[in-house]
Amino acid sequence: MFNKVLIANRGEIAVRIIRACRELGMRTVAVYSEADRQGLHVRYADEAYLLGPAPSRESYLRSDKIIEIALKCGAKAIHPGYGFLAERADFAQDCLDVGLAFIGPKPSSIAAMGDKAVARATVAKAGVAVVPGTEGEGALGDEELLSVAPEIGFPLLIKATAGGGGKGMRVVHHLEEMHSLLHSARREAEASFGDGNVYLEKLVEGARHIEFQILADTHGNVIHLGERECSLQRRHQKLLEESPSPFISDDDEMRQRMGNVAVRAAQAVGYVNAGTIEFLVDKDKNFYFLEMNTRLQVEHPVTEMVTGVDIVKEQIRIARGRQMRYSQENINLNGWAIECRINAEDAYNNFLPSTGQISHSLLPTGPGVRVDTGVYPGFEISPYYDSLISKLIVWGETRAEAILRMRRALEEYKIVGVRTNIPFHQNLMDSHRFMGGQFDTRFVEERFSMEAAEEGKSPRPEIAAIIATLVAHEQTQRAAHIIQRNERDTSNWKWISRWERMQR
Amino acid sequence: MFNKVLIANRGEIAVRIIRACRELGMRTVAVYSEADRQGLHVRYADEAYLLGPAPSRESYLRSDKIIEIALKCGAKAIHPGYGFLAERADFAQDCLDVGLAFIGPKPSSIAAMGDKAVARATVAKAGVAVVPGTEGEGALGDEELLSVAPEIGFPLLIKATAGGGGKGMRVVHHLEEMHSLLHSARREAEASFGDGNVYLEKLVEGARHIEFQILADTHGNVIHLGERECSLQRRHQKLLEESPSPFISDDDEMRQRMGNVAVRAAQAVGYVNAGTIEFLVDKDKNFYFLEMNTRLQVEHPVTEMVTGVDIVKEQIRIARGRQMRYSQENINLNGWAIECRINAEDAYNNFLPSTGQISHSLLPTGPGVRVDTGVYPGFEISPYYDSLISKLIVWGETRAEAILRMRRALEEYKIVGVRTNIPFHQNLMDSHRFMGGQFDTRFVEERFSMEAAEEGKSPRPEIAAIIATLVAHEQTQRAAHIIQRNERDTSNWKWISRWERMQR
Amino acid sequence: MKYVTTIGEREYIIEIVDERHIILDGTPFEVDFDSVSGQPVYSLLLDGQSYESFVYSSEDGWEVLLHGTLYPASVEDEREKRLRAAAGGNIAEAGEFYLRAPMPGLVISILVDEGQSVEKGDVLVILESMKMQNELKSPRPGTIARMRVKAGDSVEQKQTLLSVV
Amino acid sequence: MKYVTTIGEREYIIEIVDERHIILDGTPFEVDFDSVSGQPVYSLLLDGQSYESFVYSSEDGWEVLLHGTLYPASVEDEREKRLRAAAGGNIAEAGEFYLRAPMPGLVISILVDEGQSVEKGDVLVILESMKMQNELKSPRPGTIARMRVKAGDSVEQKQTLLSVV
Repeated sequence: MFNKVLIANRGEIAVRIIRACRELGMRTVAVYSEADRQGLHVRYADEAYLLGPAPSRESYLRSDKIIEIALKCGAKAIHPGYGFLAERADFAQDCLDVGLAFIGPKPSSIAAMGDKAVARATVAKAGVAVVPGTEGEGALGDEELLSVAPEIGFPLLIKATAGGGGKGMRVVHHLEEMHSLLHSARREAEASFGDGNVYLEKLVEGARHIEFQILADTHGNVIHLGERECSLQRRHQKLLEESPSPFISDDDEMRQRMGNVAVRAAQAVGYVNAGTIEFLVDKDKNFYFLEMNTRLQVEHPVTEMVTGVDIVKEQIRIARGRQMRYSQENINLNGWAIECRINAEDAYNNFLPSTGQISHSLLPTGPGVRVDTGVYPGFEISPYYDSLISKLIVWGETRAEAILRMRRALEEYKIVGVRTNIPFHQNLMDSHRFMGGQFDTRFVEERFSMEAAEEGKSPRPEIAAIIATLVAHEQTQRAAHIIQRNERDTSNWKWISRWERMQR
Repeated sequence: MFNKVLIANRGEIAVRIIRACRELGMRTVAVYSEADRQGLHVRYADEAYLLGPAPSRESYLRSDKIIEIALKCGAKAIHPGYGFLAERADFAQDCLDVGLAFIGPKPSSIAAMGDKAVARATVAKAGVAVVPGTEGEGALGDEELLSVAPEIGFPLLIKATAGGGGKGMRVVHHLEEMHSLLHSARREAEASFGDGNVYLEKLVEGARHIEFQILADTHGNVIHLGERECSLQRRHQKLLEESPSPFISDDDEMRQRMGNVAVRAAQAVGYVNAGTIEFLVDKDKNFYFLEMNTRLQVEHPVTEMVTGVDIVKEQIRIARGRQMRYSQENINLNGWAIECRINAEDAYNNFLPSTGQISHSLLPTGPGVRVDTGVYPGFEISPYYDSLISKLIVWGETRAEAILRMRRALEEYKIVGVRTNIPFHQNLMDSHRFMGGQFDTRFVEERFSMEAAEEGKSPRPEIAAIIATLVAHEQTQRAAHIIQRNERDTSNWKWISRWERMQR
Repeated sequence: MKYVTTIGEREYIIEIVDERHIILDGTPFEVDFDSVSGQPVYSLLLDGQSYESFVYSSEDGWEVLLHGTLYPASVEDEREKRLRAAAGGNIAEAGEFYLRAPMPGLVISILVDEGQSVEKGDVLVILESMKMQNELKSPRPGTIARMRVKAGDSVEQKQTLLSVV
Repeated sequence: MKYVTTIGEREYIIEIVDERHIILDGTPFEVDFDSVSGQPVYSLLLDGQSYESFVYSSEDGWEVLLHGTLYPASVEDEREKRLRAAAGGNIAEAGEFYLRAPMPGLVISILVDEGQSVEKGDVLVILESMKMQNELKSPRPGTIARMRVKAGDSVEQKQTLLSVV
């Protein structure tokens, strides 16, 4: 049984995994690119080794180098986190071949589920309903895809065969635009996964994206930890997740039915360790298998908050050949959890990525608040990796309490140095459709706008005007070098801090 | 029913209460001294009003001014937090007299329990065992106390009648030293509470300090939320609390027996709202009533973590005349919670208070970690108030998991600008007696030393030597203005940050 | 000192009397205004009401982020205002617009040619950063000039890509 | 550059070869050493082992706080060491000790008089701060000189209270 783990990832998820290992008394090994020398995962790990230059292909995607480091430093297991090498069957196989435990499923399961087309065929055989789309192997050429498209019908989705997280994904409304969209989708897929293959899938409109967390051990036990509501997305990127789903809420019969199907889908590929079955659910509560993510999910914390299960620790126990500590009967969803993905994206400028050094930050704390992050004041947000700064997770006895708690946490959260999407989440928390649980996967893009959201609120332009004026006035005074003497004590340090700013 | 609350406190507890109000949709009013303009409670509240100069007597103890502000701004209730005016019956009465709800017990209960002597007499009448000590009213003169001392027997404790938190408390081993100790105890009590009265109490040696959290509503319901282990103290200041107590652990029969006594003690004074019954427990599991704290406790979060009850929100519901949402049957202790009090005290210099501006801080985050704090980078730790910087609370499925989690959280926690007692807690977490739950109220002072604790560990002096040398080397180079050119990219920002430091 | 501050259509006349007092459109207020830790985060106490906001300086003035709402504001003292009135109209509007890279990235494709006329909102350039493809649009109608980059170039933040006249 | 670094009884010979390499008592190591956010918190990678510590400068050198253990260290380059050897012994030890207030506070009482001789560890002054009474002790035997304060005085951090010769 291993007790030294190499974490083949960066950012918040590397930190999350290091913490789990720490708390299990295991030694941890971080790997990092030249852009991440100051990353928290490097600081928190027992050992850290340089992979190479900043670009992923020269660092976090260098499976050969990662395995070489693991062997050299005596790590006996590798946790891939999510993204990068997490769903690469060949990497998992390479680990096993050199005697390293891979903290994740068998290569065969990754392969089976990793190719979405094969995945759909497999689970369909197991009697699980799937969304209409291209059957057979996923490596169809543009001509084939263009010819089969009308049979599936529009609108439809182009999705990356190796994909996930919306990378290389496109919506097609008419055959005319499909050719150029195929082109850009393949390009993005190539850039993201080094694999430009794509496939087609019917777009179920007004659909919700609801996924089930699966845990399976090597002793044949397979359970689900209930659902996560993931319908709030922008450009197929999840922005907010919650558990339970307000759409299922207390319909336990539906939860168990979907959960059992999810378990069956996992069993269809002899699944082991943690995984997630994604469903599309239409308004009549019909649900279709969408895909299986054969890895830890970004949004796993909401499930941890309501079930009390530490999913990462359970992954490690399973990889060590232990039995799961839970059976289906132990799993109850207690209260309500919501996660907001805090991204370095300018909510007021078309969500353009924002880079730079975080000069100051104030985290929300207190009861029922959890933050998972890999950044801190002084850390540089680089353009090389995704824009996730942190995950803000809250728990409440009810959904209402969770929303109120998230509101105060978002208002408390201060990040200086980069623009973030915190204002987007604040407006979302105030939107009546969100509060009512009335949304589908298109809601954010089609029925939600920052402007409209903000009109709803009682605006305070006069306060903003006063603040802007005071700042401008202060600046003018500084420029004029007016440093008043004999200030009252209370405002002395005010002048001092201005003076400090002048020195910067 | 009120929906605007004035919080008559500062620091982490004011922030804690503001958050609870926020999450209940109530407006919040902060009050602050000239030293606290930048306090988080001022920033987070909807309104904030200046009380006066930094010293407590001119600000947070100005009950008249606080009530005046409440009436002026239309607040309908006052939450006193802990310390300051929290246990002043006259203040509670003044609030009621002008029609303000006091979020706490009735003035009569505060008075009855506030004077420890009366308190002991009251609960003794209710058949609760008390620790031998001075009977009658607590306002005895030095001569009387000196004459009665031998009857109680040595060692004994001098405690402030108006006291709490170890202020004005002294241990007396011989009659000879008692006179001077009385003197200093009265002086400290006077300084802390504006009341120099003290009383005597038998010192039960090898005793544990275990307290029970009480909740009582205006509908006659009184319940307990289980115990907190508070034996780890230094100079009668609690340093670490946990729930459950490892001494009671799974002895549910004892827990219920003590809980029932606690409930009876509270009922003896017609108690309403949140309160705490403190017991001394000897090694044979005999327990004596020590005192009742008629307020919210610093350490309330450990109870919240294991019961799932938000005690502050429940306080507010009770003050609004609602029924408690819990009955005794609903209360179960789930898992294990530990709180470390992070103080601005130099663990390596006799725990001397450390003041200054916090220039940088990195909070521990992730699963099972809660931080309650009122400070942030840029905030000035002043000498005017107590040295509590923050409360670090962790939850684990077991005590072992909680300890491992606290270890990693303490290692992650970085506070720059003041010295803290974090290293003390780190050594405590590593001590075998703590891990084994083998400690009493004298453990920290008599059987624990930083030096001894550190000898136990595998020391890394050579690593420290290398680090010291590299820092000294760097400083020498800076002094010599050696700024090398054509550095490799990876180390450029290293030079930049050095340059920045040079400019400071 | 008297200022005219504009947010949206509305103009506010704000006089700063001293450290502690201002007059907003004729109504006096007590203020306690302070930056937090020397950061562009400001705490305002206005007659006891507590507000906290980010303040960013922007091309045409300031942006105030308050309770999850962004207020673009322009602040002028009376002298400036008279000057601008004299100059007549907003020069920026009439002048040449330079499209600058909002962040470092790779130019995936350029959808316009020099001399081509564009409408407000037309996509000019696709820039890839953080694995996302971002569309850079024209803020106003005009004609494309000074093409400074080509597809495949990697660009620095704020680097000029092209201009619209 | 070669240094002699002392921790407790033990002396370490540490040669800094370049940015990336050092030699500790003859054994070469690869190092990557960096301060975190320009703070006195340092991250050291030593042949891949990751350490993080606070480093404080103290009267007689440095204090390194590593994994909850404090290591007082003195660092000298060889030249300094030779000089000190020549001078003979530690001057600080022999010289006058100034008792300074470790934090702002109120002098509650002074337990010694000028000219009085004290032992190491004797309590000299009681200083109240943060509602706690703190005993300030003598670091070595000697005689009390230069009484600068009296009971009831409030003192600033680092203010000299008295001296021991």
